[in-house]
Amino acid sequence: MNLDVNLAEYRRTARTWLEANARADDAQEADGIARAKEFMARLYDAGYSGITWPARWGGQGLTQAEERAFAAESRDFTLPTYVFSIGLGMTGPTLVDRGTDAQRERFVRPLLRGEEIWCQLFSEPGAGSDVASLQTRAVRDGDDWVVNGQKVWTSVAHHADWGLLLARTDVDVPKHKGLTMFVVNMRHPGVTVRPLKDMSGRANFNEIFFDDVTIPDEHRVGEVNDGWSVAVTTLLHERLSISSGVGMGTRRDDPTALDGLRRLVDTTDPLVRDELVELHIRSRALALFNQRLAQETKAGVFPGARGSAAKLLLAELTMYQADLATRLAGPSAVVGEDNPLSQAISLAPGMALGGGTNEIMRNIVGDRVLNLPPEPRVDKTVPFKDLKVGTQA
Amino acid sequence: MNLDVNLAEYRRTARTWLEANARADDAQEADGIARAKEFMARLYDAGYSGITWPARWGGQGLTQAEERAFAAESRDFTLPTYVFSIGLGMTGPTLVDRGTDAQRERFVRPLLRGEEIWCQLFSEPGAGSDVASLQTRAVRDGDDWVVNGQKVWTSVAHHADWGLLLARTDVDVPKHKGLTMFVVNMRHPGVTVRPLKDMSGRANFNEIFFDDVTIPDEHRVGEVNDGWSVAVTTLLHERLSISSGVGMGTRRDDPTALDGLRRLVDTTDPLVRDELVELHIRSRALALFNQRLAQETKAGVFPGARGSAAKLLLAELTMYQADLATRLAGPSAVVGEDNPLSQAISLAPGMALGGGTNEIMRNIVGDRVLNLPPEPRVDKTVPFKDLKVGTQA
Amino acid sequence: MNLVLSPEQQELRDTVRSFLGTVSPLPKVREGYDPDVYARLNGELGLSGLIVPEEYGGSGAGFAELAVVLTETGAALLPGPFLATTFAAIALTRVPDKELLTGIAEGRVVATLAQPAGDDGLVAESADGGVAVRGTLARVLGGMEAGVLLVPARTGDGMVLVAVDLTGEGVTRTPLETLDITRGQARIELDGARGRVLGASPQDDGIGDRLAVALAAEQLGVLRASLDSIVAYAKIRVAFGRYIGSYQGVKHKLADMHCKLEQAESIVRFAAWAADESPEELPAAAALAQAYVGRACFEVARDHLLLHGGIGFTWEHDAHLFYKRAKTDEVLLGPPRIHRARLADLLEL
Amino acid sequence: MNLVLSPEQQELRDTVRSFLGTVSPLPKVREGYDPDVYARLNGELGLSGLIVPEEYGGSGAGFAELAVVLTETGAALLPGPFLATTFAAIALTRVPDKELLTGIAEGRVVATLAQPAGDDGLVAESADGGVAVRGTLARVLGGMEAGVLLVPARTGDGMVLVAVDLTGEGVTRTPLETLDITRGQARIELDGARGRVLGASPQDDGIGDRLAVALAAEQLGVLRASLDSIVAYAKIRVAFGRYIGSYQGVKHKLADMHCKLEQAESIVRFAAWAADESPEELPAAAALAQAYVGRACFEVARDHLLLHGGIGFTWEHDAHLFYKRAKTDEVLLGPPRIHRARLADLLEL
Repeated sequence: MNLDVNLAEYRRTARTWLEANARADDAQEADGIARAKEFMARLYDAGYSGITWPARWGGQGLTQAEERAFAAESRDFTLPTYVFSIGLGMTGPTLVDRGTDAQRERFVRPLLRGEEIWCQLFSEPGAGSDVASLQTRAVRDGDDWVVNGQKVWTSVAHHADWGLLLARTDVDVPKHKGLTMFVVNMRHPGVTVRPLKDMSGRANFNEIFFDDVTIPDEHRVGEVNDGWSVAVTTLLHERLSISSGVGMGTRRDDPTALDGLRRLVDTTDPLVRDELVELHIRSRALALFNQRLAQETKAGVFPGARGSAAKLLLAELTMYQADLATRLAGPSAVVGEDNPLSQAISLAPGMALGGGTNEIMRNIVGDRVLNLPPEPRVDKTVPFKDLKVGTQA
Repeated sequence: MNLDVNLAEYRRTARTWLEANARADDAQEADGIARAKEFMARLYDAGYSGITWPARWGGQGLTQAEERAFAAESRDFTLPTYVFSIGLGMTGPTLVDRGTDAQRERFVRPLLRGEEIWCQLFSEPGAGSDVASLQTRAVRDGDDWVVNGQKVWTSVAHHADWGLLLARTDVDVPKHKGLTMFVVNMRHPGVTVRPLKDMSGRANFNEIFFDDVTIPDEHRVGEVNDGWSVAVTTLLHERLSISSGVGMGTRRDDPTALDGLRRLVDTTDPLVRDELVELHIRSRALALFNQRLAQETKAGVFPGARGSAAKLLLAELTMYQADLATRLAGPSAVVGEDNPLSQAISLAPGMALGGGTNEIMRNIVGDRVLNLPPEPRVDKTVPFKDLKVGTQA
Repeated sequence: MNLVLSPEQQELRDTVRSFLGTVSPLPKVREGYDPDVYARLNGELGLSGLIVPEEYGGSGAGFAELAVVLTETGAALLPGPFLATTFAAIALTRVPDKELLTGIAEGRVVATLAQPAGDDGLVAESADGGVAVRGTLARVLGGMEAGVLLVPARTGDGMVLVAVDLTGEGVTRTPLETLDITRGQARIELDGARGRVLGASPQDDGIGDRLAVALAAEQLGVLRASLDSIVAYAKIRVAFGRYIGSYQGVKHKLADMHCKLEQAESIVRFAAWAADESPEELPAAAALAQAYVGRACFEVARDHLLLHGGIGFTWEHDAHLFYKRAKTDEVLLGPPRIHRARLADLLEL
Repeated sequence: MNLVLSPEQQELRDTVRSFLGTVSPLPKVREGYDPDVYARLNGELGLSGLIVPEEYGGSGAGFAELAVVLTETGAALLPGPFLATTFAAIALTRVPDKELLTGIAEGRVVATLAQPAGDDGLVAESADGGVAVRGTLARVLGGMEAGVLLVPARTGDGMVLVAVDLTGEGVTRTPLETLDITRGQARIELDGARGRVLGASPQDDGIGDRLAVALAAEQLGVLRASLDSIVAYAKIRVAFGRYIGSYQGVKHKLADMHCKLEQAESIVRFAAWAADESPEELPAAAALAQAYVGRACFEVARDHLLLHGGIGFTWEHDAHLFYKRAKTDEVLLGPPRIHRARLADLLEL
């Protein structure tokens, strides 16, 4: 009872702080780095960055309850925290869980205070769904490691000071057993960041090239060749940070959602009306599933792999909505400057391709929710150098 | 030119014969065995049974052209030849291709003349899609073989005199390498034929039990342990005989096809009209594909595995049609004596489950039409006795 | 909004599931309606009185609980008039009638509800203390088992809901051949059958919405049991040396079916909650429940049958029982498009 | 009915395919319209005159041949005004005009056809020997490249088809940003632009049906090329130590896509045959072609992109070019439901 009173008080204080410090014009845009850093410093100093992180490394040492309370209040504001999302959601928690004390001491507080920006360097052109087949090499050289290779799909890399890098350190053992995790200085010579345009023409991601980049051994995270277990920690945090966003409902201004679409199309046509009914049915079905997962989480039942079902459905719904909207709107959907329907159909595949394809999601649901027998695996025992990887005939 | 004249003449003669000998009330029913045998004898004596089969074994020794001409004329008649279809389409051609001269001498002419009825005994409860994993055993005993086991999905077995039986003769070699093909006397003691009711409540198939049934070695077809290659011959003939039926269009009295359905439902409702349009689109798409395959075949380009695409589409269309018809008709679709819509929805899955499931068809199209890489196989090298088969934990 | 079962509701679910697993396993389901099982269901578990208000001798539970129970009776393909009596009880709670509600709560009265469409309406005329009812009902759920039929009828004073005594004179009942062999329907001809007027029969009385929610709960059970059955089979059936559930062709389809289950369950919880707590959300929730769950249920039952392979096509296997119940339920309240049309209206499209 | 290509048609197909593979490979497609390629297409292959009657200097071929060619230009995502000029030629063969048809056949004239919907109609008034045309067209295919615009316009004597000189005065053309970066559209404002009346513009002149067939042939090509691309990739891309095409999750989807290709190809052949040989079957065949092939093309292009995985989402990869062409083509003649509505009417539903 007393706890609830404290929580309510916490919440009121948070709201007051947010009202005083969040700005109506804070967009989640990359060019506002100075504003973002300045805001993050104030957020940290007010005690709202790293709420559940250990106090010893610069966090607040509070509970999920406070974190949820702050998150709930934040929803009414647009906070300029996008460039910190990889650090806060993935690389930071990984360092807290698996880093050395020296690494925690060096990296965690600047990360929470927004002084340093982080990115994550796992995926490669030849290793997407199958991250563990990556080919970027790190070779020991005295007290250092020398890295060569290419990473891809890296968000915020063009602003990043540090990256969490997974690299291959042994090719004579099976693929999962020859990986090591490092912290790499993104300002180091030999690191080239190149914007990667997606099919909509925008560059929301980057490619990173490593050309004889040196990393001191003290920036290794976890044991040599134990990088996969560290990566699993990171991916777990990634999944949690994505799934906590699931269920927040569609953006109110989404032109392909029912409320936007009904204003664009001819609802006197019974066939159009029925298509909109179908859109309503599918949207509600997923929204209610997400709400149920959220209620269960609140009640202490964690979604686990069922979150992959929600991700799969969201990917399918996104594609279906954009397709339906363009079909209903007809020729006007595909011409015109910054046409929101053209943008929607150009971006829709991204939901299925980021964070695991639909096929990977179906595997996860089949294997881990329904406990179906696994496929025969051909890649778990072969030394990496003998394994087929990437693209080859 | 002269050939065409001869063919036209052949066709006219055939038609005259059919008009004189086929009866309007000839239903394809099993209880008309006497009539069926009597008709078949006349058909044979007139030279229209086994048109392309070698004259030496009792066939007519003519070409595909005459066979197609007769088939084209026959379409306007209902011939009582159903109980002979397995013999004519599958087991007979197998004996012609792979039997000994003694076997051909003994079996082919009575088969063509309708004096003996044949069935095919491959599938088992534990071996459906994966026929080669069958468990019925044939054990050598002097000049004989002794058979024990169970077969299933056997058409016309309750009328059959002879069966083409695939049985396991060696469990110490991989599954494909320990099978042998036999001709089994269906009247032999120890052969039990039990009707198998399908989900519509009708018994169109049988289960066959073999309990110490003796087969003389002279009734073995092909070498010992080479039965799989004989079975491949049979299955090839099965596919040809099924695919020649594909493309004949839907039955005119099908209550779930557009012409039947439009009389049953409320076509003033625009949504109902659009559902019927969808039905038309899907039906026409498949019908035109089948017609194209038929035209290509006529031009000498054989469909091969593309026929599996047509079979897959037919299975899906059949299920879709029955589902749609019952949805449109509403509550009246599922009650009433011999309700054709109830029958349609009860029989619809049969098209997907007979002659290879939809999954098997997709594998065939993927492997043999698109030449995609095969799945890793775990069953090709293991001795049969060590292989997982049927249903087990 | 509450989409999660309380501990009490989970206990109710477990109790009903275990009870039905014992007294009404699938081999018994094939034998059809067993009045003894029905009596125990009402006696030992008190299910017939679940949503009957306490003042009428029931438990006064809500739709959240009813949905839990119907999901289990659906999963078990329970034969007999449980759903029919539930439909009747839903109608009776809208025009409270002490005698019938109490009879249902006590398990004495087996009832059913008919909603004749269009011109098939019945006519009721005053006759010694009650009404004499005339007309024909082409298809009545549980029509052979029920003792009382609730049905709207026309009188001189407009439409009323009447309770017709099906055991008395002037009643001809003919059992119908049904696709679903586990639950019957009957044709009922009334020629001066004795009835009693329960009250006016308003057009929008919320009864239809509640029937839709109740049916969706049953459909959720049929869907879940179908999926459970094929998932279990995929773990023991071998083809080409591997369990069929290890093939992506099967695995991915089962994953999609699981996605339908998750969404169907969420919708049923929401609709049941709306029936209990949020009358203004109920109409759209009920239409959504039928539009989504009815379709998902048939699709999953269909695919579960197909994925069984040849054995799923046999009469002996149970797959067709689920498939036929799913199809029958999908059209029970009318052609499914009526639910979509209702949604279009409610969304003001 | 003829659904199989003749040896001559196969040769035509191979010639066009090989020509486009050399002069207009995908890296070049990204650069957009190249008048030199267009000139060679018309000069060396004579494609612009393909369906122009011989008396006007063309090859006098039928839709069967046109469909073969458009399938190849579709598969190659050929940029520029080939489809637009084909549309114009189709209209011109219905109101034969020697000058324009000859110009198109000789490759001198690049034309396009617009069919304004509803109230967006144009007005033509007599003016020194021709007409002056006024009005605005929101989206004209190939509007920047064409020198002549064919469009229905209203005169005092009713609707006529006019040919507007787009290079003269009174014409304002604005290139539009298009989803499909390989082929442009333009907004065209006409303020007294010079035009010439070609003839009356009857409502049911068969032009719309022929446009639908021509577009479906292009869509068939986009579909086929998309499928070819992902099938090839599935044979070389590895995940978890296996080629992705060996997974049923991919293989079965590709098999379904192949089924769509087989049906789409059959329908296009049928519709082209109907355009040549069976006018009474053409309307339903044309509506079927758009209703089936338009949808199938987008679905296959979509799935081919998705199955490429992350690389399919990049600007550098070609997958999105096919995806965007497929979507653009699907709505080119209007919202796809108009084809279904037409079918409903033709089937007398």
